[in-house]
Amino acid sequence: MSSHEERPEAPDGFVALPAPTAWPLVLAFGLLLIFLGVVTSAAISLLGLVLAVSGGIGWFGEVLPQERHELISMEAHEFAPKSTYRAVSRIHIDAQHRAHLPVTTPSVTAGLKGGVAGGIAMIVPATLYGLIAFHSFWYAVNLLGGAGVADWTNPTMAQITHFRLSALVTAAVIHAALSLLVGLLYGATLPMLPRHPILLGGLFAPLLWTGVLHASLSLINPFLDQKIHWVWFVVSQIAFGMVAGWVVAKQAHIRTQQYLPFAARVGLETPGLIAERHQEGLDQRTESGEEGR
Amino acid sequence: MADSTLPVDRPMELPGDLPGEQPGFTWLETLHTWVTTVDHKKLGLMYIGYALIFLLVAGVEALLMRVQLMVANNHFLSPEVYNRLFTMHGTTMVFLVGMPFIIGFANYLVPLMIGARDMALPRLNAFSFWMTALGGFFLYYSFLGAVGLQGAGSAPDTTWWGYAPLTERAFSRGHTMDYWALALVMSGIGTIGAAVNVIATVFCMRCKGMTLFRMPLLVWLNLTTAGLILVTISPLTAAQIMLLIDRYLGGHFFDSQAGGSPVLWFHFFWIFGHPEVYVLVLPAFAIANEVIPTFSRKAIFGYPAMVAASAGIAFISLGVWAHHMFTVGMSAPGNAFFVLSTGLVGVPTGIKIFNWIATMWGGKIRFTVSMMFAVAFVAQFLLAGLTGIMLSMAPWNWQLHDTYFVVAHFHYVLVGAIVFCIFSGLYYWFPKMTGKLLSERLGKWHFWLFVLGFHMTFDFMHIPGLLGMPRWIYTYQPGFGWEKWNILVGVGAFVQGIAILLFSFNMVRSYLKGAEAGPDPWDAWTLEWATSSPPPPYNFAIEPVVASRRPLWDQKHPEDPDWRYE
Amino acid sequence: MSALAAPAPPHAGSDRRAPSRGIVAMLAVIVAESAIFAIFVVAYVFYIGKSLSGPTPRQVLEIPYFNTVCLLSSSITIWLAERSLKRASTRSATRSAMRAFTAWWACTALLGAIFLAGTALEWRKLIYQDGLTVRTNLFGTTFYSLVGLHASHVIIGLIMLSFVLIFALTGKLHPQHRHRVEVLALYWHFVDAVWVVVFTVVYVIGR
Amino acid sequence: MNWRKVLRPEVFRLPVGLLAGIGLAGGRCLAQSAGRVAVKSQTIFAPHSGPAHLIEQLSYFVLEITGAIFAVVGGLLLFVVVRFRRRPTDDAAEPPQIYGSTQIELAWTVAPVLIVVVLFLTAARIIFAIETAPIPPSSLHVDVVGHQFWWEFRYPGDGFVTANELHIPVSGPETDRVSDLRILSADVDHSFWAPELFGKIDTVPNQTNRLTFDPDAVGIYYGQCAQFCGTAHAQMLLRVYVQTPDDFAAWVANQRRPAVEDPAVAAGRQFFESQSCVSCHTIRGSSAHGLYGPDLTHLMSRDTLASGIIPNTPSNLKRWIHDPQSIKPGAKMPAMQLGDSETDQIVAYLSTLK
Ligand code: HEA
Ligand code: HEA
Ligand code: HEC
Ligand code: CUA
Ligand SMILES: [Cu+2]
Repeated sequence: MSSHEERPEAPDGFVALPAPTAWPLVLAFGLLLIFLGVVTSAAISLLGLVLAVSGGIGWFGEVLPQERHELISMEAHEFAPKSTYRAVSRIHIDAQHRAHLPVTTPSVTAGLKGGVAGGIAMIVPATLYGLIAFHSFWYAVNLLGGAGVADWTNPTMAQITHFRLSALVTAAVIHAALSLLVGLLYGATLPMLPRHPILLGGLFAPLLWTGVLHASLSLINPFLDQKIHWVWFVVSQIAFGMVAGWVVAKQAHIRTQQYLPFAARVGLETPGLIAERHQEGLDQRTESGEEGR
Repeated sequence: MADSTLPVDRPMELPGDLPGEQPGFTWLETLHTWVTTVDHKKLGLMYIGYALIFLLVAGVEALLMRVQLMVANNHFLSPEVYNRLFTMHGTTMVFLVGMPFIIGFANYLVPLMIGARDMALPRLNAFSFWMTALGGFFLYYSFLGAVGLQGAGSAPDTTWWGYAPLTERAFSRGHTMDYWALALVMSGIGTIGAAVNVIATVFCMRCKGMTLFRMPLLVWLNLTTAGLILVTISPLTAAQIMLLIDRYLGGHFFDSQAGGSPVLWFHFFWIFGHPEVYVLVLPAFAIANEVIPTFSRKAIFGYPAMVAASAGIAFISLGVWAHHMFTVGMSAPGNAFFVLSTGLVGVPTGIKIFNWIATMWGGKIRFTVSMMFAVAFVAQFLLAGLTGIMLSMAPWNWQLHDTYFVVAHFHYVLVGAIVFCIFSGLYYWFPKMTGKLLSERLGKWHFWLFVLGFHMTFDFMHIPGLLGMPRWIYTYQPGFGWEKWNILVGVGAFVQGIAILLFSFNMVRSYLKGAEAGPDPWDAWTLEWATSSPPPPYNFAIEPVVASRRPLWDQKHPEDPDWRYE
Repeated sequence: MSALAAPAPPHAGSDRRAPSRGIVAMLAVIVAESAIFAIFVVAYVFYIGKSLSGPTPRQVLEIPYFNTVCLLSSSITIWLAERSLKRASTRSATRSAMRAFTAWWACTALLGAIFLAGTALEWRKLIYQDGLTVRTNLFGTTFYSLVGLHASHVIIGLIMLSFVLIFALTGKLHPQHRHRVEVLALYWHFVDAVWVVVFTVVYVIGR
Repeated sequence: MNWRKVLRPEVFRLPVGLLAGIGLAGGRCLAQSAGRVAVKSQTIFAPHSGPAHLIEQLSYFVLEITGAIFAVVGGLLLFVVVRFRRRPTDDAAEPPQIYGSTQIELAWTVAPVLIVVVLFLTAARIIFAIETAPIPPSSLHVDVVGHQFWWEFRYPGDGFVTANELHIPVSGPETDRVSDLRILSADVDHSFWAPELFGKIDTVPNQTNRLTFDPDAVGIYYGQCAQFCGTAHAQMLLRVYVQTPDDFAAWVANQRRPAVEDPAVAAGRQFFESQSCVSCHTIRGSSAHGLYGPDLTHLMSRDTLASGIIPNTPSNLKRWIHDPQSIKPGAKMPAMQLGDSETDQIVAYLSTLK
């Protein structure tokens, strides 16, 4: 590595270190005086310029044609670090497991898939409600996507039941973002939850969520809060949860990848540094494969 | 550069041993070794010492302000003096205390932690220090040298934001703003130099086996910070140059008379100003990242996530600056965008807090003073972050902006997080730097007094903010219910002052007659503990080779080394 | 005690070649410089067409084609110079390769100087003929600042280039100094690249 | 008024909000006690207009959410610190080493994102509701101009100018009158703010900002400049007088009249007009047309002098004219070096400008 490449060879018992020098200070002081001259008088700036130039030239002299080093005497001692802690305890999950919490997990994509499926499923009861109660396909979309805001503060019934592009876009963005996030969260927490993931995620979580929304929707989106039919809302939420849970549960679980180095897991590959490390990572994988599991 | 093949045509000096640390040397020679040094450890110590001095100076400025605000309609300070005090206090604390502290720690620790003998560019390192240091003295010279609006002797007095057009010639005659701008350009050059150096060191000087993902988190965070500095301090420097062009050459960048836009300055300042606060806080996180695992006796939880979160914070922080400008009159979509981006900064920050808690979880926590400061930091930073979230809700910000609620928020981070981490780091590495342990008994007094003072000052400071007390006011009328809180706040500031005095005493006393530290007093795991305290000029006689993130752990527990699992 | 004896785990990490610290540092400097330029460019763009009084860019600016060609081709000549130096360090024909280096390097410096002279002439015209100064209007302020910032970088580059040229002419420069020359060349490429941005903003978009 | 129709009156409460208690309940009690004990109040927790109400609701919502986060995370931290501290009974082994867990980390990444999204949706709705609220034709238009250390209020519809004390009509269910202000600056940045009526909005040179609100209760509301603007920034106070429609109409009628001409103080008037006062001040109907200082045409209709610093009494007026800097250091009005009797004459004249 460069750190030893650059140093000139030093005789035994010595080490070559960069030699101390005052030139950087002279340069800095020169710049200070230049600046000070700007607020006081040009003469000071001139002095500063002289100092700065000589500082710069002096600095050049330090590094040209080669960096100046000084020799420092060095005593080499072996150092054997010791700890007062004599042993390391382990978490006992099973005999060969040391440090990686859940052993298997639904993959991240499983959660996302669940979220997507749930999000699509949820559209059905929501739209159904609009169709049944108001004979409109767009009612639910418009409620979510912007009625009650700014120039659309008090839409008429006709307006809410008819297509409006901005509302569709807003609603789609909100709905997609929330579905994906909830799916992700769901996928991530599933392995940590006790049994009955579908019951928990499909029934209990939606009820909790609806409760929270019921309490806070008047502020988040008061118009939606006024117009919403809570039974249908709960039904939609449960539809989301059931479908998402079902999809996530259907996905194959994969083993935790904790033991791979970060770079390997992310799949970072850039020439030079990484290539070799990747190689090394592969070695270690087989290595810990034998040792750890 | 690898001119290894070049023959050594220059004889090497043979001073042999260290002047200044030998009994036979005069103080002048000692001074000479410090002034001409290019050693990263000496420079690191100089940065830290310099920051400590300015902490006292700016702290005294804060105390004077608090005395003035203790009662309504006070006449202790004139408005001119008060305005200079808060401007100098803010500027000093950010540029001459916070920055030197973090750069000092980076300078001292990064080479040691990656097993190098020095920084990559030792002479640039010295130059950067002197630029920062002289920039600070230049700023303070304005107290004597600047002829301001009110006659002789005057310092910058337009807040550390320096909002245009108040800083233009038309409204700030005299030279105070020139001192301010030039001083910040100077120390800015120093800071950028230091950042360049950290980056080059990390990329080029790592010892054998020290891959990027085996670097201690402290090194990672300082690398991130250095990268952030490059794109953060530079805009400030650019904006200051524009201001100087306006003031000296008659330009119109921020001159509203000629169609110039003050809002441009607001943007430029906050494009610097917001990431700057993360420049300050990331190295503070870095300290906690070393202290918390050591005293919990556990590896850091989620190392890759911590790295990613730091990068995430640095990245997102570049896109949130206008949350300081919600009241400037941005469009509704603009405001909404900055609400969202600001909120998202909370996510990687949250990851860090959760990971620290998870690191402590299941550990055997040793409450040394260093660890106490680190734990207090986590708690306080949590609260401070949450008040940040409140401020980021644009409509609420229209009420809270420029009140003492904001002042309370940012002191909660700047003092409650950064200063606490710096104390934590000083208790942790003082033994390495000097070879002496700091007294734990005095340290506990220091800790509890400082916690008490901190909470008295900055908890209660939120309340006058909610009651409508704006910042930057040297006086106020009675009857708004602010008085009682201001008394508490003022008393708290003095308690902090006493705690800091105690700390200074602790440092001096422990340096003179503290207990010997030995190379590894905390039973820690990173490379700096693998050499004597203080380390020799060459750091390591034999250049280390590492196989994992915790090389000393591997040695201490050969039956269960990390390299098997990483 | 002063050093950690090497532990001996398997695969302790192979000995990589670390990147040159000069190059890394220069890249970092370039990032910082880019940020400075970015701010000046933003200010320029923000104020396009906002001046309260004349002259406007359209009235007074002429597109400096010749200048631009000179500066951009200096990037090529400096690359050729670098290549010669590299050859000098590997080939037996060191003497002639060094001579080629000196020639290309001198070319680069010359082209840079021509560019600078061109800018000086442009400014002279603007100041004395069109009466445009920093004080005139927003255009003047932003124009001189941005172009001047770039020119100051060219000046610094030229000073460094001439140092190397002097060393080369006096025979003090050896192929082993290649890596330092590379660092300087990197800076010069950056100055050229910035000109592309400045050119686009000032003479294409801004006109 | 539209936003009142938008919002439901009941303030919702999450059960967890209780946990936020310390900050939140504390804050509210404080706000109330301050309101009760103090003569005047400038708190953000006593809203008296549509936007101010909306902001207050948002603030409680955010306080509850952040309070809940604080309770959970802070509780966790407390638990960990107590539960996992080293005890004398511990064995001499290092605890089990845990390097991380992607699942857990994923979970605590996504959950905050969700919270942020919810907060964002709420804030965004309120931003749009306040910033893009329609301005009904019946609105009152006023131009607010920030000056170094005082406020100028121009009523373009009625053609008069006043200073430091803004008068507007109340907007109740019967009288729907929104105040629509244009916010301008004459020199540097200031920030216009009366917390009980509206959030602050900066006055920025070369930029026109807009502020609309509907005050819902009659009274005097306090505020002050919130952006540092120079030496006397701390003394750049302001007041908003929200009046019944009748009171407001009477006030407007008075302001529209040119200055009172009282022959009893003709000497004072003449002296005033001979001084350089006229280059900075305007008194409509006299030869004073200065625009640098406050309009003095109806000086006596104001309760305070020098932007809310001192009550408008003859003795204060005399002190002010004698030496403004001793009352408001940094104010842009110089001490005019007048003799005692000359000052008295001017004060006598100004005192007639009802
Ligand atoms: C080190 C310094 C530091 C840090 C780290 C922060 C962090 C944050 N700050 Fe702060 N801030 C300052 C220093 C800092 N700030 C300073 C100096 C000023 C004023 C300058 C001046 O005016 O002079 C300021 C001003 C300031 C303002 C402008 C106020 C105003 O003038 O009107 C705002 C507004 O949005 C803000 C917001 C935030 C946010 C959202 C964070 C976030 O990064 C906080 C993130 C942390 C958390 C949120 C807590 C932990 C997270 C969790 C437990 C996860 C769950 C949480 C959620 C889902 C929300 N800050
Ligand atoms: C790292 C940054 C940092 C730190 C550590 C501090 C620390 C403190 N700050 Fe500072 N502050 C800022 C950064 C910081 N501040 C910034 C950026 C601003 C904005 C400026 C602006 O608006 O332009 C600001 C503004 C600011 C204000 C607002 C002024 C105004 O707007 O009117 C106040 C008011 O109380 C204040 C107080 C304090 C106090 C009491 C401390 C205390 O924690 C200080 C404790 C230290 C000491 C007390 C000194 C040590 C003790 C001695 C030297 C011994 C002597 C003591 C005794 C005899 C008791 N600060
Ligand atoms: C250089 C300009 C200038 C001159 C000359 C001047 N004033 Fe003023 N005057 C001001 C300014 C500016 C203010 C606002 C001060 C503040 O509140 O910060 C002011 C405020 C006042 C006020 C208080 C107005 C209010 O509504 O609170 C009075 C009364 C007044 N001036 C009277 C006078 C008289 C009488 C004279 C002449 C003897 C005079 N001024 C000369 C600039 C001037
Ligand atoms: Cu006007 Cu502060
Ligand atoms: Cu910020």
